[in-house]
Amino acid sequence: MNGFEVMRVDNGEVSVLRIKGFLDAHTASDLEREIQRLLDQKRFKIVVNFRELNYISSAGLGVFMGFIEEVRGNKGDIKLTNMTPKIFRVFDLLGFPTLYEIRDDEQQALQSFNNQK
Amino acid sequence: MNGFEVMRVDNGEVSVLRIKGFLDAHTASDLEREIQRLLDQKRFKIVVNFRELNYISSAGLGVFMGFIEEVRGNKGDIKLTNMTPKIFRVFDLLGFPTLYEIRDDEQQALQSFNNQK
Amino acid sequence: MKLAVKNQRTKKKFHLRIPSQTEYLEIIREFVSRVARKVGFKEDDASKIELAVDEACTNVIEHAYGGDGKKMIDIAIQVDYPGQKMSIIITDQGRGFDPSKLRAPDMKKYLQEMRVGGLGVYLMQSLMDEINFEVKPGPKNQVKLVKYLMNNQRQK
Amino acid sequence: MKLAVKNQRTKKKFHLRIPSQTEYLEIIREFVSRVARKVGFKEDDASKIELAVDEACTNVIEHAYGGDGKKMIDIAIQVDYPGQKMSIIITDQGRGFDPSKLRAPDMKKYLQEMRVGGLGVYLMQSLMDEINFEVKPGPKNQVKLVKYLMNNQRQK
Ligand SMILES: Nc1ncnc2c1ncn2[C@@H]1O[C@H](COP(=O)(O)OP(=O)(O)O)[C@@H](O)[C@H]1O
Ligand SMILES: Nc1ncnc2c1ncn2[C@@H]1O[C@H](COP(=O)(O)OP(=O)(O)O)[C@@H](O)[C@H]1O
Repeated sequence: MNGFEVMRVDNGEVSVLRIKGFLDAHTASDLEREIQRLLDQKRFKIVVNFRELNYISSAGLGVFMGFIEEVRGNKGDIKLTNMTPKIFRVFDLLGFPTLYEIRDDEQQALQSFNNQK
Repeated sequence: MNGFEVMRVDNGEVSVLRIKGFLDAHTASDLEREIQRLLDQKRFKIVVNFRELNYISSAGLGVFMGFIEEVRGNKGDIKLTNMTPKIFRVFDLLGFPTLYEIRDDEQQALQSFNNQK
Repeated sequence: MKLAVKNQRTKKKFHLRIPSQTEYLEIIREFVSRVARKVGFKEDDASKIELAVDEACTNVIEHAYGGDGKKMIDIAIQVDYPGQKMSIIITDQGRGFDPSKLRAPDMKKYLQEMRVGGLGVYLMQSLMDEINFEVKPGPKNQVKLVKYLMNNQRQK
Repeated sequence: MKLAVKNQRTKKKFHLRIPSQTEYLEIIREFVSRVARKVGFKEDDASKIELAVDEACTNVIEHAYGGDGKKMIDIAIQVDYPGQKMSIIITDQGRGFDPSKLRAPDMKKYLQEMRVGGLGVYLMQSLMDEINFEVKPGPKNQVKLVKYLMNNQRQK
């Protein structure tokens, strides 16, 4: 109903959040809550799958900025996958690809977490 | 681009118009033109398939009213098929089912034309 | 008709002004049905409101302004929360008409005669809970369409 | 800012007023991107305009009105045909700010510091061809966003 949904799938140490719909100033808090829940459970290895996301504004980008320090401070990371070109452009305009690891799909992101061990 | 499309498929004496998108005061003339073309070619046995139509206003209904007399005066008919419940409701509100033959699918409408011969 | 900027807790207001051209009916419909769904109408009622507003705007484009696309259509929506209703007021400053002469066509007669047109007002009346025409000095012509949120059970 | 009712042949105007609440951003975006596509922008540019307007409206909701959903956002669109441009003026009567202090953040520094927020204005500047802030007596705060129709080749 809200136009935004998060589905969480845990895969060993890594948690995948599949996000869907639009991520704007109205729905950003839904994603925030979901990530906060992961941190509360000491799960710091996070993959966010953008495949079904069709819109993001700076309020959505702000969610990742808000958590990245804490996550990395706990030897975790937030890796982003399956961005459509439209979504990627917004990240790219802001230079975010230098700050976040962006992968083609979940498999690649999971592998990259495993290689780090 | 216009939000409305008509595809014509001739089947013996009967012409089927498959309409798609929305039929309102802006697009009604597109359908009008297509039906006028049939009449110019002396094709009076017409099936209109609504399967991919997702909206109709009274301007769209008016198109059928505008041709039905001429068509029937020439031993033809306009039969309507594959209406979604939403579209059917508009016809029904206006009592159109007493005036037009509404069939489930093209096959039924074609058969009913053939049975008339 | 100007909407006040300040809003009471019990009301929500939306206002759209758009050129009087049929190509924008699509945008009007999308806007109105989205607002209707946002404020709580089910898909089914939202699509009735959408159609009624289309009919009113089509009349403005064709009858009030006679196809002059430089004119504007004015659509004001008010949602009243305790009363649980959505009112849509469509205003034009066009040619005007005598609302007292507007009445539902006799559909049976209508169908027998197979006339073209004259269905818009009948549809608006069938789809909405209330409809009211007003001709104000200005000249301003208004159609007010009202739908109640709570009567999803009712027949109309 | 009032839009005149009469329209010149060379201009098209659209006007939306909607409550200052994030839940309506969706409706604003849909409206603006549909108008943009109708007047001739390609999907790609329409989605840039949509995002820039979202950012401006989000700022009104959060900064100008500080979350007071009883206030209204005012969005006026003008399309100039000989100039082939679309201008969107977003007006609020809220808290106000000093536009001269608004400038693009140094993105490199920004990213190093991993700050939250401050991206909206930078995005608007990157996505549009012109952006202009104005604080008018009233008080009225306006952001004007402009996009040209003919420069689909340009890089921004
Ligand atoms: N906004 C308006 N301005 C002027 N005349 C109007 C307006 N709305 C309705 N009318 C008049 O009411 C009549 C009935 O309208 P309607 O039922 O929608 O049928 P139609 O538009 O097919 O004639 C119109 O023919 C017109 O004379
Ligand atoms: N309409 C407005 N009213 C008041 N302040 C505004 C407005 N628009 C922008 N601002 C100010 O400009 C700043 C920068 O905005 P922006 O780049 O969108 O980042 P953010 O909204 O994340 O702070 C805001 O923090 C706010 O102080």
